[in-house]
Amino acid sequence: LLCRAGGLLALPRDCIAAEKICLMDPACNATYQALENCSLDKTRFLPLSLDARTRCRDAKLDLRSSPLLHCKCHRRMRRQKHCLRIYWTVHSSFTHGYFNLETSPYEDPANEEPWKIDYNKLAALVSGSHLAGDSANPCLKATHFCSLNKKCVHLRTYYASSCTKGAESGGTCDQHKCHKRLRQFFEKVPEDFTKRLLFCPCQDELCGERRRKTIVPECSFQDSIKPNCLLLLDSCIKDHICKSRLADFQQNCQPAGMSPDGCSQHNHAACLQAYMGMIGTAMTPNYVGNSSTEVSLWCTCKNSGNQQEECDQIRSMFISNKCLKNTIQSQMHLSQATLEGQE
Amino acid sequence: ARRRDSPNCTVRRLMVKVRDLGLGFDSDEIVPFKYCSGSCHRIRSNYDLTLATLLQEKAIKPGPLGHVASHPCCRPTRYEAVSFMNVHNTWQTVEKLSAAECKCIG
Amino acid sequence: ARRRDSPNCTVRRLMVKVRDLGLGFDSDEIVPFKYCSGSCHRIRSNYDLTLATLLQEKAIKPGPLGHVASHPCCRPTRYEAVSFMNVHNTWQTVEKLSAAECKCIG
Repeated sequence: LLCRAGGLLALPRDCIAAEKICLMDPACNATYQALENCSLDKTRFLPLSLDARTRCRDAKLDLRSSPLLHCKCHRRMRRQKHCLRIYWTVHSSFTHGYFNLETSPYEDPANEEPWKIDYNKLAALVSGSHLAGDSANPCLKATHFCSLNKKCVHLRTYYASSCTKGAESGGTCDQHKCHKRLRQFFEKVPEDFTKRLLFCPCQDELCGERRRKTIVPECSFQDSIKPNCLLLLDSCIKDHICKSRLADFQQNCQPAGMSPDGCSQHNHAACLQAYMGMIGTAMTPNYVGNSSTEVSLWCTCKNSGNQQEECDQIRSMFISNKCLKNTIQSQMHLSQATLEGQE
Repeated sequence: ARRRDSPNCTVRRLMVKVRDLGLGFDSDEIVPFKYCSGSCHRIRSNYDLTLATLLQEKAIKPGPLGHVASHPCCRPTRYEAVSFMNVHNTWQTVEKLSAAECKCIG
Repeated sequence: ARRRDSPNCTVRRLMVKVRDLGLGFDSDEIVPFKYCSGSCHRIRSNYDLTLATLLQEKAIKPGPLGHVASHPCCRPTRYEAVSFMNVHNTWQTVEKLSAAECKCIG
């Protein structure tokens, strides 16, 4: 069931195309429908009967020759949510552990970003302009770069205005809209800008506070009471986008004790992208304060009862993840080097 | 091609310090300010032509701040907001700050 | 009461010889010409205030014919036609000659 492209048999890379092909074939169609029921029961947390489990296992085995098995999604694709739903329909039968989501649904990050910004040209524009002045605040300087890119300016205003709306008059903000626009910002704006805005190397607390406030914590995750981290994970797993970003983060920021860069994938760029992908989901991470580069989820493991270990595991994914720490540090050193190169 | 001397009404872009907007915001950020500029002389009615003649003949005096317009004016038909953090690291959004689209109006 | 120095946008009336309209009609008749004049400074947005500041600071140059408007402009929102007989006693009507109503637009 492979699609013919220019005479060569090519696997449809994204799951929407793969689903189309599968639905055209009666056998594959039937298998896929069976799997859809399996994943539906799972999301409703219904205990699968022995018979149902057998049916799901057989459906999984039948998929080995289908393009659905290896299909992936792109971070910046249209209908990303639909693509992810297909992916998890197929892969939800494979995930054993409640927490370990195994492989990321997203295409390899390396060939994801189509545009490359000549950042040095922009840097010259900013340092040459009398406007920027000699600001020592790297996070402020990053906004100066952002202001030169139409998409960065527009989408930064887009998320900031909706994340702060309602909050100024003491009311509550629309967190769902805020999350959506934060995700849009980190998906659509070239990474050269988003990375510099989020991972600017601060030497003082004023800069650190600006960095901490970049994703509007009061609306994007903070609440009056810190939830238990298990609750955060629960709501994340139920949402295809959050679940996918978490799988991506687990895969690309997986720590590895023996590895020199601390990461099992040895790909800091992929880890950085996966971390930014978490922003605007139920598990939005952020700097813990304005004087350290430590990042964490906004949750606690108090009162976790017999799930204390799982809870600690969730929390430590961010707060004590050597791979993530090294990744953030290396990005900050890179930014620092670029800033010094311009002075 | 547009005549060099009076380009038509269009959006223009200027990088401005927030502090220089004159709206009282205290921020070191820079924002793009987009404004409308250019001529609307191409689409003048009988009214405009008559008014231009009478102004030229000084039969009508334009008043202190040029409050008599003998042609449609180049104005925004759509605006954009701009958000930034001020010196206290508080987010602020200025609604209807920048022109997103310009047309000859009136 | 309206401030004397910058009266608001309103309709004004002037009696004009048809020949002085500058539209090429040859008639000895006189017609009322109504036009819009007055200030629109009262209803300025963040855009207008910013633009006025930048113009004042010469960060933006208004261009030859003042094509940059930092406030809505006082323009007709409804027009009236005017009819008259020319020197050959032929009736003529000029559409959209006079302002029937004025507002601050844009």
